[in-house]
Amino acid sequence: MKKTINILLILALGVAVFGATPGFAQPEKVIRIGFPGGSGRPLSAGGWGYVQAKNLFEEEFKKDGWTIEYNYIKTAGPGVNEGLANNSLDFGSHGDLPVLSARAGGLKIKALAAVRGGTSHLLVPTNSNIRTIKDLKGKRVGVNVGTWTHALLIKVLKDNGLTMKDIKVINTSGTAFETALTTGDIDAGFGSLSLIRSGRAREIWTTVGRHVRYQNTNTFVVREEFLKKHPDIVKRLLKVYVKGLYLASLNKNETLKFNTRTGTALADLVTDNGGQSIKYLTSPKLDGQVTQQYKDSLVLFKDNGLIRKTFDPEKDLYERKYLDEVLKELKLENHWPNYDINGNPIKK
Amino acid sequence: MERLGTLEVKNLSKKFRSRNDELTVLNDINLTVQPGEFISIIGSSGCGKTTFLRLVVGLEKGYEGEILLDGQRLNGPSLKRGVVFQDHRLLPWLSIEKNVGMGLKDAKSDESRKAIQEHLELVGLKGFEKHYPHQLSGGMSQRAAIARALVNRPGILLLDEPLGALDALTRMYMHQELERIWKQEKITMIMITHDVDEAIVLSDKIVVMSSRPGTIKKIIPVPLARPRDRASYDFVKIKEEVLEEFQLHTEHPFTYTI
Amino acid sequence: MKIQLLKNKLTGLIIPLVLYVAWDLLSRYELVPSTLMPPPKVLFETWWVMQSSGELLLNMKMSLLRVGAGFLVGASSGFLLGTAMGLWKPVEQYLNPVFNFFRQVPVVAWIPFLLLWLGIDEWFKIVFISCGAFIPMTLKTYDGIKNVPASYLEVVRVFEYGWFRLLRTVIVPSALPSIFTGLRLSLSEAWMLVIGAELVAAGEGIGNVMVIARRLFQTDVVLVGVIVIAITGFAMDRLLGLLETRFLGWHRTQNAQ
Amino acid sequence: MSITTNVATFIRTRYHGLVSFLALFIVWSAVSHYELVSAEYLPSPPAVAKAFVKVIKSGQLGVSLGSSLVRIAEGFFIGTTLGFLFGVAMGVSATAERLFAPLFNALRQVPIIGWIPLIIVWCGINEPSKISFISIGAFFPILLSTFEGIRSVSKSYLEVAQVFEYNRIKLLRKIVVPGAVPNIVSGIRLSMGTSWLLVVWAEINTRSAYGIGDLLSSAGDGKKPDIAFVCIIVIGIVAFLINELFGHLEARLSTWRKSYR
Repeated sequence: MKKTINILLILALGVAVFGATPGFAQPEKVIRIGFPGGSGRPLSAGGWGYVQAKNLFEEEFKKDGWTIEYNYIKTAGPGVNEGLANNSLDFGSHGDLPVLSARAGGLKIKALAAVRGGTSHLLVPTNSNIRTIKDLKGKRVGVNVGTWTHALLIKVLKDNGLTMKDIKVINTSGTAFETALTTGDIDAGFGSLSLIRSGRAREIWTTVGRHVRYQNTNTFVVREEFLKKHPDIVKRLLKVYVKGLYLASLNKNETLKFNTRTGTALADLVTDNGGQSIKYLTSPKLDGQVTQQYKDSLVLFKDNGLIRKTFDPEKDLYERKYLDEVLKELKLENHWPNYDINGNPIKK
Repeated sequence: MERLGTLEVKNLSKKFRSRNDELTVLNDINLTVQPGEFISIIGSSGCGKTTFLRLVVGLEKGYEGEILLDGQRLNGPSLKRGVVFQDHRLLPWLSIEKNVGMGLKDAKSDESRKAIQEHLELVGLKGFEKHYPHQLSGGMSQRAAIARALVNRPGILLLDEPLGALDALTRMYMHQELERIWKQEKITMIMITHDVDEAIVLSDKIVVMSSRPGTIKKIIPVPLARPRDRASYDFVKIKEEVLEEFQLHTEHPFTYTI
Repeated sequence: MKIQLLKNKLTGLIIPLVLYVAWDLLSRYELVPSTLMPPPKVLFETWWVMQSSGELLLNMKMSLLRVGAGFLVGASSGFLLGTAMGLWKPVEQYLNPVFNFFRQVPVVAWIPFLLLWLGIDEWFKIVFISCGAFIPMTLKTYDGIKNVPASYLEVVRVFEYGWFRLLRTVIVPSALPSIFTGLRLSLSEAWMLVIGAELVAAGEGIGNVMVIARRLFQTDVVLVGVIVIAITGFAMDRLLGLLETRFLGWHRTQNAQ
Repeated sequence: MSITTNVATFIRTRYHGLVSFLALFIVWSAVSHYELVSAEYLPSPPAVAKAFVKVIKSGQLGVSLGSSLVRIAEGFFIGTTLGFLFGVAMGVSATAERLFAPLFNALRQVPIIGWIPLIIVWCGINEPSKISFISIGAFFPILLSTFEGIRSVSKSYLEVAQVFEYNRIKLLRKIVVPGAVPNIVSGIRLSMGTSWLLVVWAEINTRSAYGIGDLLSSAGDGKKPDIAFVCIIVIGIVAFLINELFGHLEARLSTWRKSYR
């Protein structure tokens, strides 16, 4: 009996030592960047796609031993927040609701730059009799809670005199959303063009061609602790990033081509963003378009109970110092104009 | 209701079959018990006395020969035979009153209520109607079990070492009680026991069994006046006679359980 | 004697108290990010806001309704199958192996199929909870009936009972302690699974409140949710425990002896 | 005994069960053959068999199962070690019991799944969160069974030891822990069963690259019901094996107890 116990103990110890080490080891000299992402996509959309495809970060940091880790978090923006909160991510690039709710919830992050131009489409099953947003009343709407489309739904409903209380919210995400829409478990929800192209859904509303306030305005954020510890790394990273955006802005076609690697068809990318200027899409500036939209969003979110404490983004969120320095060093201060709340360039 | 209670056992044999073996437990038992008689069956452990009792109760099936109760062949258990087991087997979730009433068809009728009350009085448990078995001592539980066995007025009461689990003093007290009940109810009783004294104190006849296979070695009558005096010369003489049976016929003298 | 008892009780409060103070200090001075571990004061406030807005009650009601339905369906069908297998040999012979096989598969593994077959609505949740509640109930009922002491059955055979009376006076009461254990296990399983079901596929309910709070980065709400489900689970178990003492007084005292 | 007689005995003793399984299989085959339920909802037996071969050949099953088992081993080890230590401490020392019992009793009330959202917030969705989750699940059964096991060691044995003037360590080693072993082993069995269930929960709720729960849920999402079915069967078999294995261990380590009784 004693022997059996001894053997068991040794076995257990062995397994634990062998297994536990890789699980908990905290890597050093790794820059971990998190993106909302579905099924392990290799690339992000927009200017980010260009930076990633050209391995700009990797090349910059190779010489001093830093590695880059891109994480596509399946639980989207809220998942990125969790990663930042428990120190498994250093940077994130996610939408208005996740960034603002994180900051409102006390997550110590700073916004370094803007990432613009996210689009979405309000879909219903092909044979549905829902034609307009007003028809959504009492219907079951799939919502990826905590992401920017959640916020978008609130805005769209508000425009039509409805609130979230008028619909039945079903928390669904990613592939689960597509399945639920096709099986009829939900009556509507925000999704991508691919569902329409495969004939499984019909669009009743889209952000394309609409006022920019309906589009997703992401921010590129960094954990405050990381910023304090490695301000130089943050600045270098931002510099490479801005350089990448500059290159992307010079070549719209190449950028779009890189973006198809996310799994989205070129035609869909053109439909979604083709109508917008590449300069707007790549501008990192935390200008009036961003700040005014975020200010409005904060009020909206507070009213809808998505955040419970409001705050001043100018003081608590934006960190413009690095971007300004980088733009100056790269002599790109005037490459991108400042945009106003309507997405129009402000002439100096 | 008239009580009969004549038990006739003729050429009774019982075999147990296991996969490969056949074991004869009882062989050629012949016994007649008259109404109102008190019979003890005594024998070393494993002699088949419990099997015999279970056959008479009807809990054991399949035998050769005949067991007749008032001339009728036995077929399964019946209310005509009461039984008291060594462990009292009172149901722990029923009050004493309800336990005693278990054998009655309609325990709620006035008639039944009366019968239960009478029998509780008979065994000296008046006032314990609402108690639960776990609140009773061993002797009291066994008395409740006797009341339960008697309440439907069976013709014959079978007792399987009913006092085996009690301490010596309680047991002697229960001997008096059992005798009193037997006299009062005028019922045939067949008791299995290990205890020679107990058998002589209570019985009209003592059936001595030998083991493997169980057969009746001898039937010893006890023609003593009641109540019996354990110290009397006649008592001791009968005791010696019973013990002699064991001495002579047991292959392993050290397995006595007297 | 009394002082000693009081002292013993107070010792039990030391660690929770130390933890509480440590928690309060750590979160107040931001040694542990309050985003991960909000200070107790915040939790009380959050609880109060959720309580007074009716949000908590509404969602608890939904979860409890689901547990009620799932538990009712699961436990009663478990009781029936357990009874059938315990009483009838053929049922036992044919169904017990199949039951034993299926009970090995954790209910959670069926989620993808249940979602596929039943959608993400109430049906899924109730069936899911029922499946979970069904298993311990079947097992314990079956056990209880199988373990009715043979000695009691013999007593009753002498009394020539019909099957109904047999069931009522001997089998059911004797199996009752085991059946009660089954009920308690089944209820705690149901309570766990309702949270699980609400985490997987939302609608209203306390599990859903936690999912949404998690996604909106409201850790305090998540923590309040954890505490509330713990207290509710505890309360439900105690309630069944009270019922048990009431109905099975004989069993308790007998065992205590 | 020869193999044929073994098989014959097996069939004779399990006859009824085999009939039921056969019946179930026939119903399943018939339903999918006549497409009473679409293959999307209920894959046919041959499809499941094919999927089985496919996931084995591609190594998907092996890798998934392996990852899950490593996770279990880690979480199980952490949980049971802590549970055992606290259990011994609380069993041996009344002070330790008074100190910790109220805390653990309170924590125990949280249904294990209720920890998921909190653990995700605390530890993210990677390995640490899965392992913490399994550890919590494995902790309580061992804690309770060790504690109860030690408490059930009869006072009379302790008196025997007192007569022999054993010191504390010797008392623990010779009397208390061996006396508690059967309880502890049944606790381990319970913990192990729970761990297996929890790894599937954890993987379904947090999703990682590998793991049997991940394979299951991605097959479920991706409309590959045949692979999902394979996963369910494998999960069931592993649960069964764990139960049997630890059941044997429990029986072996408790023999003295039975014969003693």
